[in-house]
Amino acid sequence: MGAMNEQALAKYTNNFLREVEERVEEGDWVKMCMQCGVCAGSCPFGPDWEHSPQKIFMMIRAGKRDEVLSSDSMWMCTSCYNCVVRCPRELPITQIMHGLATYAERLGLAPKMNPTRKFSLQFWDNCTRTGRVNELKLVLQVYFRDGFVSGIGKFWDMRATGLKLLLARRMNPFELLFPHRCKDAKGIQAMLKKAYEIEDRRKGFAK
Amino acid sequence: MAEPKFAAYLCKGCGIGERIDAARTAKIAEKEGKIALVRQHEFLCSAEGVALIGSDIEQQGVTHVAIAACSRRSKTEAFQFPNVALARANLREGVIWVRPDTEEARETTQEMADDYVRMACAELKKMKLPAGSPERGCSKRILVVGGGISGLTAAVEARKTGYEVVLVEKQAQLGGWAAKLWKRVPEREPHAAPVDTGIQALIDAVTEDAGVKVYTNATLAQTSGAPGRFNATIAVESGSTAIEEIGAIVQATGFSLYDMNRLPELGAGKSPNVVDQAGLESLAREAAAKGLPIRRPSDGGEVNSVVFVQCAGQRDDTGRHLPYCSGYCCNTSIKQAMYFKDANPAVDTVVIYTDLRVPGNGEDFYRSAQKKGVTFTKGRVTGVEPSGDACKVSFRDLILDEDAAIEAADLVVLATGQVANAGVDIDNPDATDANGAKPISILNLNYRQGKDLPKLSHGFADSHFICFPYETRRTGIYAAGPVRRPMDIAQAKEDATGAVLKAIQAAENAELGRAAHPRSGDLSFPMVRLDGCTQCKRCTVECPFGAIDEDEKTYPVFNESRCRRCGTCMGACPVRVISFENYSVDTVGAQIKAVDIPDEFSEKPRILVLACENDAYPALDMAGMQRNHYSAFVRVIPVRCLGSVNSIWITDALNGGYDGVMLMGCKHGDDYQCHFVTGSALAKERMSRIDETLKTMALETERVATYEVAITDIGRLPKLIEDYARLIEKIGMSPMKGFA
Amino acid sequence: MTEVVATSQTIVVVGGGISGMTAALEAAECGRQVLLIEKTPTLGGRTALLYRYFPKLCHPTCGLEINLRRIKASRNLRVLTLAEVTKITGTRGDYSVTLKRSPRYVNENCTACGACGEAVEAAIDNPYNYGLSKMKAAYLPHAMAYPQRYVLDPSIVGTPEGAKAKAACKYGAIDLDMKQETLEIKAGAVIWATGWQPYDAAKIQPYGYDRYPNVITSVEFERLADPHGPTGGKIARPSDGKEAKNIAFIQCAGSRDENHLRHCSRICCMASLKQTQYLREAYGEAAKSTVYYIDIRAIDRFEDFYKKVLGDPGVRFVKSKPARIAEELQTRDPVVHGVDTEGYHRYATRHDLVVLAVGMEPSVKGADVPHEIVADSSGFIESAASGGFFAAGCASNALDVNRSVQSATAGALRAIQVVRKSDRVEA
Amino acid sequence: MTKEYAFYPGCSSQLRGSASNYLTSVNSMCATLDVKMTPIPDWNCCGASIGYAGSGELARHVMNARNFALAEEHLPGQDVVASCAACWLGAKETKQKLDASSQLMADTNEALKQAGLQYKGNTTVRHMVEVLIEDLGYEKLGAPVVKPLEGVKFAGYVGCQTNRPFGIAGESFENPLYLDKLVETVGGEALTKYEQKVTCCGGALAFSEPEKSQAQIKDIVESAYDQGADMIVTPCPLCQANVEVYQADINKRYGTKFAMPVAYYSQLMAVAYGATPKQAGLDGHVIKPTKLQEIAVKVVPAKK
Repeated sequence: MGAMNEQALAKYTNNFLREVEERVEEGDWVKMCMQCGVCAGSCPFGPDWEHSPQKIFMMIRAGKRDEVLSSDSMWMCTSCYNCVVRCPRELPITQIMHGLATYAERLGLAPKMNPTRKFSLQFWDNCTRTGRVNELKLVLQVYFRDGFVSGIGKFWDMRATGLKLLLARRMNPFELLFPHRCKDAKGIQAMLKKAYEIEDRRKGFAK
Repeated sequence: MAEPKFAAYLCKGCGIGERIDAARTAKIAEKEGKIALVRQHEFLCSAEGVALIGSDIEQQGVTHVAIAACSRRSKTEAFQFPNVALARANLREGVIWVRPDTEEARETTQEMADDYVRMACAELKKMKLPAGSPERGCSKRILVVGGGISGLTAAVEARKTGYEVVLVEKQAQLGGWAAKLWKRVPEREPHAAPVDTGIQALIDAVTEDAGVKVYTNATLAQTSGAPGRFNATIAVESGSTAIEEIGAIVQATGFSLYDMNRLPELGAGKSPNVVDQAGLESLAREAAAKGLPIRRPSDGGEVNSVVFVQCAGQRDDTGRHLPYCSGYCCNTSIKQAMYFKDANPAVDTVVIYTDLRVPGNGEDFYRSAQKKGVTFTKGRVTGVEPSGDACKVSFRDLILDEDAAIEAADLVVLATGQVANAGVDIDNPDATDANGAKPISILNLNYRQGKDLPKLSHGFADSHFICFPYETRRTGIYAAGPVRRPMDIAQAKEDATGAVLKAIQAAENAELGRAAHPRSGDLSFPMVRLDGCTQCKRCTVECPFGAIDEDEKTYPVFNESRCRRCGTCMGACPVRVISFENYSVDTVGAQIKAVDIPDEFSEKPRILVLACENDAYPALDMAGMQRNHYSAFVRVIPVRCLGSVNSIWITDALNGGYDGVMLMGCKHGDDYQCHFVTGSALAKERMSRIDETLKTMALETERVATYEVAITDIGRLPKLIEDYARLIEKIGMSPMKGFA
Repeated sequence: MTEVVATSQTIVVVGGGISGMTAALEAAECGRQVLLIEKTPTLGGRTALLYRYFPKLCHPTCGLEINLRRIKASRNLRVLTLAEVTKITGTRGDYSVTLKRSPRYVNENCTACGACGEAVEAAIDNPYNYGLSKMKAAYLPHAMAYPQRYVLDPSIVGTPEGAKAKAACKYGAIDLDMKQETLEIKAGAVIWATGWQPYDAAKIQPYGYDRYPNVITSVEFERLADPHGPTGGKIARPSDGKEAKNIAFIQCAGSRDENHLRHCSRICCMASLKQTQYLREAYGEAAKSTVYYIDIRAIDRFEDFYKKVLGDPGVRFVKSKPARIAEELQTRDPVVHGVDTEGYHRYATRHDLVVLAVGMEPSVKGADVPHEIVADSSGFIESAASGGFFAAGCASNALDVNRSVQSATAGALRAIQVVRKSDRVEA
Repeated sequence: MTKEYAFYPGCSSQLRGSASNYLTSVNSMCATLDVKMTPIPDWNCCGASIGYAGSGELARHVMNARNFALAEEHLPGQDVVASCAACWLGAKETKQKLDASSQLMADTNEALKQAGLQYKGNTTVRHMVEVLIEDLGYEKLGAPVVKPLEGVKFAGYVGCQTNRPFGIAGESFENPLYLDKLVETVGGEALTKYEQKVTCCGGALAFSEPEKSQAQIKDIVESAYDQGADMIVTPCPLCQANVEVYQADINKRYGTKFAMPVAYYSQLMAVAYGATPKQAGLDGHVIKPTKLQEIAVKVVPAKK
């Protein structure tokens, strides 16, 4: 990647754009943006973003590789698809945002402390381990991800909610001991392993 | 024409019969109007009523008909009698519909009707049936000036319509700019890639056609005459000259590119790697000829990065460059970026723009370029600094809101604009064009008013009219293509095709001695009594269409087929020797005199309204249709244009005891709406001088008022009239009554 | 029964708007026989419903008056209103055109005295004000209507209202027994000038045209400013008639959008710039316009007008395609949400009224033209295999008035080229 | 006759899941409507949109493709019907991508082979609501109503993923009306002017950045109150959970007094069809849907 980094620093060349086209999900749509800004205005979390999608697309064209990939903006996406249905150029913006986040993660450029990043990884890990999401484990992981003490604290804050859910039988301690799982969890592991392998091959990641 | 026989018809329909004493009005037509045959009818526009008039014309040889009914704008189909002079008294929209139906209003309304009938009869007596101009041009050949894509298109289209063409081109070859392009922007779907210019096919069509006489290396040494009988003296570089008989002219002299050397801040002239769009086209053609990719001019090196700078020296507000947008450059840069992308997608092409202007399906072309990887950056370029074989392009990125730069561009293309080749500015012959060049005349017209087409703005010979884009101020000469307005090839071809139709029309009109737009088909034409002429030159100077030349003794020489029949000359003439058969100092003068002027104790002032027939009069009509009431003291006379108003009418009116005169014309100034360009402006100016006359007559200056009105002023006009009537009431009745 | 004389030298022009009138007149004034077909009861088309033209701010009816006078004076031009073309067969120089003619229920005796209009009480939506007002069911379309003849809305025919109209007419002009008729005529060439229609703004869901009364279209705004319009020229908003002094103009409402119209409609930018000046004219210093745009497309010397508007302190430009419009519950004020992309600034701006600069689509889409033609993906006509069928004005492309007239003039010449060929064959 | 579908309930709706009561009500509703929903044997998680950081592109599609393959194998010819918005979205997106790219299809099957499966590409993906509206229609849905939900005012909260980017055919993204129509079908009062119906609840950030998602939820609930709603109704388990569960925290954060019940359309229908509170999953709420409760316990004479 080093060489590519070097090149990409040359601003307003299309190197980074090409990199995105090759390696980011739906990345070849980025060049189609006409900077109307409808996505930026449609995002429910727009106010929290450092960069709006349309601006990120511009930054990609401008070759701002590190700024884009280390940005936490993409991680704000809640997959509400408002931008996608309104975009006059029909860009799959949600997928591109996820794609950029995923790519940043693979390159290790994603903001380490971003909570959604962590949750996203935990979620995937959680659901692929057995083939099904174990909501209780997931919740606990989330609370305890920053260590035991803060975990207890958060858990304490949420105890009321948790209790209500327990009473409503929508959260169940049994899940910790006898969780839901797919019978063929093994098969799932295997097929996913293969999937990663193929994708790495296709997107030309050095293994 | 046989002994004139007059007849008047009074319609009682649409409530006229109920609102006025028709018998009395009819008697007035007989006695005062001195009309032998006067008939009343319940429903004159009915088939039966029209037949009655027809039979009178047939049986009794009636030649002059006065119809007192609705407005001259209504029932025109019904009241159409070939070879009969027609005057109309507007008793409906002009009288009963603008007056309240009350007892107290009855008398004044009646007087209004009576006067309009008097006026119609008086006008009729002075009217002659126009016979059409005796000056009949016979040539119908079309002269096309300029052999670029516009001119060639004009020539081909004229031929397809069966007209002979003479084509004059300054250069040695035909083809103009289009011949210098490698490819052009597509006109049709898919708007995906550059296409062939098609110029060669046009050149062949013209050169292989015996019906087109082509002069290359040639210019116009002189153009004299008028539609149908132009004489074009063509000077060929070799020194020979030829004279061609011409019916009408299409001027398609195109544009020069704005000189990029005026843009050193954008690197122009500092490196061969900075080119304008024409420069890139020639690079593309050379490369294509060798079957190689486009190379870097400085060293023939590979081109990896190209930057297109939009609006280079355009949309400028410093006053140093072109203030306007040339419209075609965005699509052209997109096309040129595709030259690179289609050959090698690895080349970086960046278009830096502020507003990307690709209307219509250009949007598809834009999208297609993006698909090919052309990138677009909304930014303002601040500088281009060549260093070695590369150029640094600095700009403000308007989206990222920061200063940015492209460090090493191999090629920088400046999208400079179009400067019209429109000849000399006749209003300011010493002016230089946007490139600082002193233009030489293109048409070399021997017209009294100057050698070339009048320019509209920014040096383009465009029409000022939105609804009538071909109406220039020189009848029978039509500008087409970028000489008229910045435009691309597709528009130029369409424009040239339209211009040819207008040229053909002008030639055909000339043969029939008819007027061209806006009085299309009018057979009347200005006639001058030279024995009375004082050679004051007002008519020759003021004619908006440069129709009148001067002979060696500075007598006016009228060229009817250049004339639009507005009557501005008639209005200008201090000795009143110019008139039309059916519209003259007398036809209007007689109407003014015909009005019955009550004495000054009657408290019945009379206000003369001279209303432009194109806008003010229809507005008054529509006010009537909406039943918007106004004073019964006004007497309205429609005029062809306020420019045709001769001050004698005003002074006669005032001497005759009128208490005020309102002149209603169209808006003048930069956004003028006068259909005869300068008519309303001239009237305004003339009336500013009438104050003197008023003083000598010891009359208040308020007694003559000029108004700019629009056709939509249906609400405003009645108000203006009411206000003016009140003003007259305030300053009192005219002391001149009873002397005339 | 309508009598129409047409031969293979006749040029049939379809559409009585400015393009159709121009094409017909230019051909007729070249001495050609022309039949002008109009679907509605009057000539004038869409421009007759505009208050002013850009960039001169002159009045469309001014040019209409001239064109109507040319038509009245022309011996070669015949006008057929309330007529629609249902079929065109044949080729260059030899077409057969089938017309469907709807009844006007008023014959040529009509003097436009207005008695029927006074007698009738039934009212219908006024299409000449885009339904923003009502009009009597016996009506003269508008003050400039040509032919200057009343029309009875079919809804009152066969009702007591229809009878009232008939009774009120002294001149036997009202004929309630008129029937729809079908005519077949010959023609040498056909010019298709059916013009454009505003894109259905309700389809642009985020802008809530179908939900919020104070979100209107640019064509409706023209009527609001027009003295002949529903408010007599007062710029007042629909919800409460309050003077609208703070107006948002949203560009590309439907245009340049894969979800709606893929093309750029060309006129909308200039139309909005023009409309900001209506506001200026009406409210002076109090006028506040905000133009939300992607690119301002003020081409050639229209740039001068753009510069003039840029200099108007009452007009703001925001480079943004607004994301959505919300409505304040109490005031019913529209609130425009989006991001100014020049430097990324979010806004949520309240306005009195929002005017959507709606896109232009062909009134008759290529696929619906009753003849074999080539049209682009937007439905604009490019050409016809039969060779003697031409498009003019906005049936051929998204054009402003000036360019439409050029296109129509060119179309007239092409048609003449066809019929003069057929003279020859017949001569 | 009985309509049969391959059911893809999804993780949250499964037994003991956070939306288990949704499943309960769906089952009850389907029983009444004579719709047979057979769960896809050994179905797996769709990966959901939030899983992106770990999943990448292919793995996500493979997860969904596995369910398709299982459905093809065990429930041939039956549409795969998801009741969860996220599952439906994920599955439908995969379906589209695979249909569009033979490359992706091949890669996917190469991976599936590891689990001894193959996807032939015959699956059709539907949402429970599509089945109701398109296969049965409002009329059929209205027929079994024995306890019309008279006098209850519902704010129809559609949320994001049931609505965008695919949505229900014929509905607009900004103002879908089917939920209101469903409410009216079962005799309830639909607050059609409720303008938060497609606002995002911020589900994806509910755990990671609660303050952000709760700001969203506040608007959603507040405007339901403004409209005079008795409860919110939704088709999405994630929306339901977020909007209901966090009201207490929102009250803490903003000093509001929210206690707005949030029910599933399926619960409305079950109750209207005469289900017991338990059958309709009314016991699964943190904020009790009292009005539904009251109607559910009412005894009405059985329909003749």
